Amino acid sequence: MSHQLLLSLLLLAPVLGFFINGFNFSSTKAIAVGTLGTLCSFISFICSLGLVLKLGGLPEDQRRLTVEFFNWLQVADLKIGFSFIVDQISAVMILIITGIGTLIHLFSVGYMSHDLRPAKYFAYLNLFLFNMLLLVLSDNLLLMFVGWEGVGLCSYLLIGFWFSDPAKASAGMKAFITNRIGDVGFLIGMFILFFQFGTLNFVEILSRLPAVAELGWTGPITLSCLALFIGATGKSAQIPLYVWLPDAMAGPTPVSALIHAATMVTAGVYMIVRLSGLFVLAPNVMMLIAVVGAATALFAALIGLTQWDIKKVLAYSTVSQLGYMFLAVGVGAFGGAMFHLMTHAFFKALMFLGSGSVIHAMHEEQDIRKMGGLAKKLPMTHATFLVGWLAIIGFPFLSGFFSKDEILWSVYASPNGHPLLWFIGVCGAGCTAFYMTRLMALTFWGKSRVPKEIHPHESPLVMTFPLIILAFFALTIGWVGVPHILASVLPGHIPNVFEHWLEPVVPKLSFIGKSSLLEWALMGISVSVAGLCAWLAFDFYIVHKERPKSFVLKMGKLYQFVSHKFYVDEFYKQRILDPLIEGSTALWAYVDVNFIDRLTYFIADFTVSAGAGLKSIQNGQTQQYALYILLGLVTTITWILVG
Amino acid sequence: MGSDIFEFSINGLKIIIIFMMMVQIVPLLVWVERRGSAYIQNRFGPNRVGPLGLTQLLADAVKFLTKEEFVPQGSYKFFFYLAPVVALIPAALAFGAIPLSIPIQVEAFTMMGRNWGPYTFPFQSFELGLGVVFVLGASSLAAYALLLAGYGSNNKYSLFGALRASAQTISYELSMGLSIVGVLLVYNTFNFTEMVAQQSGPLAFKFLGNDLLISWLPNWGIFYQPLGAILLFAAFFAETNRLPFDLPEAEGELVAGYHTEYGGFKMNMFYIGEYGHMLVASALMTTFFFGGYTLYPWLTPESLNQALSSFSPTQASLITAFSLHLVFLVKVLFFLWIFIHVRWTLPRFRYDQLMDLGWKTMLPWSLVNAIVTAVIIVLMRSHWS
Amino acid sequence: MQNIEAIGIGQNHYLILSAIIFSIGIMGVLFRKNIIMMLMSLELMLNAINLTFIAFGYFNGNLNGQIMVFFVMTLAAAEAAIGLAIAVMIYRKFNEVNIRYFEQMKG
Amino acid sequence: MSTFIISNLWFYVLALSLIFFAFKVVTSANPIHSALHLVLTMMGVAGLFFHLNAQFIAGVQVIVYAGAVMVLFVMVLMLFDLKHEFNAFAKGLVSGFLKLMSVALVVGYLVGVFLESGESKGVKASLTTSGDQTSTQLQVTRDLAQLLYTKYVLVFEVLGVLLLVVAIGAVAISRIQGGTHAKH
Repeated sequence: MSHQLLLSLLLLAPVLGFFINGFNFSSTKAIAVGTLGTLCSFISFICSLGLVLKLGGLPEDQRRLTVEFFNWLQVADLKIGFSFIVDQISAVMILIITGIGTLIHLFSVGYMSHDLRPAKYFAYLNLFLFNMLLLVLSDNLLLMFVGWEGVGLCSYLLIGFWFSDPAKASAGMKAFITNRIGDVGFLIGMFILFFQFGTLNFVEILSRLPAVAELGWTGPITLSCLALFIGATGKSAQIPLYVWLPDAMAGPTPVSALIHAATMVTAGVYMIVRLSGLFVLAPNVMMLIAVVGAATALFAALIGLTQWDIKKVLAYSTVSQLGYMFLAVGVGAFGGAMFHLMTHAFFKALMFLGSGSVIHAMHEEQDIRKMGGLAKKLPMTHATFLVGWLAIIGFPFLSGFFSKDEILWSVYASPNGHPLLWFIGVCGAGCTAFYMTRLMALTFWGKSRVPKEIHPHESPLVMTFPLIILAFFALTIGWVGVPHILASVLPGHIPNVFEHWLEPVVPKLSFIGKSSLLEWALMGISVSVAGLCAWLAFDFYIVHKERPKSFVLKMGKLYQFVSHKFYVDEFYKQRILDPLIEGSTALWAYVDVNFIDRLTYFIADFTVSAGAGLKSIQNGQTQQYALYILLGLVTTITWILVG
Repeated sequence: MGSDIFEFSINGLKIIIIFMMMVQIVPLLVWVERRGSAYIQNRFGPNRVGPLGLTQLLADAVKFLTKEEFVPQGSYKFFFYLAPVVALIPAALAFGAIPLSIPIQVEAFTMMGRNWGPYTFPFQSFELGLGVVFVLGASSLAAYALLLAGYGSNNKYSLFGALRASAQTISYELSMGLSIVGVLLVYNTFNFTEMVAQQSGPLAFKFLGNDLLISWLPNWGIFYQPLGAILLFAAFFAETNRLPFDLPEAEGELVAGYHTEYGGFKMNMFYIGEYGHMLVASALMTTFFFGGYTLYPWLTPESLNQALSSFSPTQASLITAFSLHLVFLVKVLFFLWIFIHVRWTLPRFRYDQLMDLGWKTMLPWSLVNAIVTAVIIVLMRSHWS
Repeated sequence: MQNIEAIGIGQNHYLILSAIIFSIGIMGVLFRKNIIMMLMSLELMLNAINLTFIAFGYFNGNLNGQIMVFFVMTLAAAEAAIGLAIAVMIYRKFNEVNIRYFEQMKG
Repeated sequence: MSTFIISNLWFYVLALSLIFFAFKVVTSANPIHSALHLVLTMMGVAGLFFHLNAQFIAGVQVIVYAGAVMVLFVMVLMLFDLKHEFNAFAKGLVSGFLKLMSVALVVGYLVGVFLESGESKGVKASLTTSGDQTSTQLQVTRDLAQLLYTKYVLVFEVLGVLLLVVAIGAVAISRIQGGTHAKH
């Protein structure tokens, strides 16, 4: 099977799924529709596997499969082709997308079984898959932007899936608009790049890059990177534009799992990694990215401590993990960021689906204060959730440990890293450990606070099977990218396959002059901090239940401040939205009413009066006509004689 | 009008004489009419005043002159007085254009110490190249007299009479014009004298290539245009509002038509106008169809010249002119008698019959006549000439 | 009446005369309110035009002028007929023959 | 010499009377008066034609114009019994002045153009052969007929059709029983 055919099939399957489901929107047979959706996503998974294997077969330096379908746009020297590229980075991404996508499709067959419009749900899901693949596989920025927008659209459609509930609908709107704001940045970045390099094709841009890095803030590369980064923050929910992600939990849980944990939010990171050659030449922007990433990580983790909704907690944890990825990218550890992206995708999707099955069991109840002691009632979900929990807090030898530790070490050690950033990272890791243990304790362990009328039951196999697979990967995926320091210690030299895989495409970080002893020390510190916080949370919520209350009293206003998400939403509303609205109403009241309306009224009145004036000419009096003829004659003659 | 004083004066005298001739004929015609109608209706007619009532004419003239000058109340005086005059003018003009006889040749002679060059005096008021057109023009003006009289006398009957009369004259003018076209085609000229000249010889014409000569028949127009003659004659009746067509002044319905309010001398002028038209009509008939002032076998200009060779040329031409004039007069009187005769024998047309006759029979027939004559002439001239 | 050369009377005399009559005709059309009066002044204008045609024909020595007069006359007769028919209609409807009733015919 | 004076006199008399009658046509309040004045103008014009060696046209003018068209006018006028019109002239000072001004301008231009276009062509028209007057008229008429039926025969036919159409049209118009309160 040639790679062109594979790739076209890869893209075609979700589109077909979307059209077929799309045409019978109103059908309620969840099983039939669900299986169709999952089948399509599975086909694209197989194709991506085939592609990756074919890619693997190629020699080291030519690992790139390009497919040119047709020439989409040709204006002057702007030449945009509907063409795709499969290389190391996009291979990783399509594996994650289609793999996890298929599992989530399978899970949502069960989850959406008694929903009114499953066909619509699966159609949107398939469309999302198609757009994500488009984003990831495109060989130029414009086609990526098309995917970028498509993904935004699908996230809006899926968040607001139950649009009858106004809150959910407005959440969808909020997500879409914040994304759009980010996309403006992305667009401006594209314009600057085109202006500078005359092309939007990745390969061509990277080939035309100047050798020396650009200092200062006004250079074209710096500006374009800055704009692209703003687009990334919009899409991947970083500090200024993260507000939409927590509210996006209004959508069905598998959606949150797929879109708001595994794939869409990572688009920003993927874009930066794809243009890593460009970003490296703008150190200031790299520094900015690192700072923003670290800040987001800590900030979201702090908010996560105070959340009572299970999905909100996971949402904030996603934001903070993304912060870590941006931190890694900021300091130049592109490989580490990609590795953490992959591991995070697995265990975060696992935990979201777990929370999905918990909610499913608890009949749509999401408040963890009303849960507790579910371990016995949902043994399978509890087991898989346990694995996810261990992975995320960085329990040694699990996937989370490897990737997070890699990032923390590179933050400390890399030339443009900084010990302060490392310290923030460690604090973030500590908070993560605390709120994840708090979540585990409140939902699964401890005394059951489940209200009488709800008696939770284990979800069916179709939902637990994906959980098991994800749990398996959460456990094992870490070994793909074993850091060097550990590899040397452990028996049998295990090569860092992931790094080696990405090596030709991503700029290399050099940790020269940093002793391995230092690395061991840092590793030790981060693990101990995580363990301490986990025990603390265990103690708070299981052993001494009254502790949290007293702690909250002590904290008082600070706790209120944090639990209300640092009043960011309110701040945006007062400082940005309201002035905007007032300004426009003022503009309408003053300018529109006074000037523009009056102008149009004037024109209308003028024509009417002119018409009335001219009307007298055609009043049927023949003698006047005769007079006009004569006058015409006379004027022409005088004109001729005089002229 | 002549180049010197003699010719000028002779011409002026001639115009007056001819006009007076026309005016004088009217009382004669009136008398003939009254006597004739009486004879037809087996009664005596005017015989009290003078032998056979001849001086009745004088009596009438005196009556007309002494009648009261009556002008109806509320009428338009100017139109009222203008109408009779306008009635008279067209007849006089038309009659003046018709040649009454051959022109008189006068050799050069000396008188009062100057010798006057030779003259030729045409035997009519004025010699016109396009005689026919002039006559038609003049007769078409007759309609105004009727209208003015009818409108001027502020009387409904007269207005209706006037409208009917003018409608009638206009519609019959059409067929009259067209039948005259037939005549013009035959003679190929507008000039009366040429027409008469063409009719002076024996009946001779080319027919399908061979020349036919009927010596005992004069070359009159009637033989070429029989249908034209009939149509023209009928049209003339209508033009002059003579009996079969005198609906406008039908006593029964419209009292006296447009000249109800007229009396006295104005009425007399209307009579002159009417009889003038009759005179013009009959003169035209004779000129077009009956050889005008020539009488082929006996009284032709050549034969007379031989007979009068003994006289001096001027006297000879004078005598021939007058004798031919007599011939012309006899013919005209014959037609006048027919007019009068028809008046007292035929009943009057109803107005719609009148109009139908005019538009639906006379007009088509005169068209046919004109077209047929044209076709024959083209055939004769082109094929065999 | 000999048609010897009309020394005194040139073409301009006729043209000026017809111009005057023509303008009188226009005045008639413009000033008179009675439809038939307008038709008459129109006839007056046409007569002036005929005069110019004949004058040009005579002084340029060809007969085209007279031919044109023929056509103008037929046209004038036709136009008068229709004009009078309309005037009769107007009179029958409004009992008055005035140009302002022409407005009724619009739209 | 006499004819010379007469022909000039003839022209001036006719011209002046023409202008006078034309003026009377426009200004007389009673329509019938103006109609009759128009007849007189037409006769005057016919006289001028006569002088311009277009005798046949003069005859036709009298027959057609004076004899038929004007009779039609007079008949219609009499039918309507239009008496003295009181407001015969369109009122309105400004439009009146505008009309007068424009007419005066037109006349001014025309006369100016005529006078400017070189001396009055007194040249003897080729038509007038010296022969006696009658033959020339006949000759003119024959040439006229010749021209009419060869060069302008199409126009002649078209005019025939036009007259037919007009006749039908006039009858059709006058027979319309329509109108808002038509009874049918």
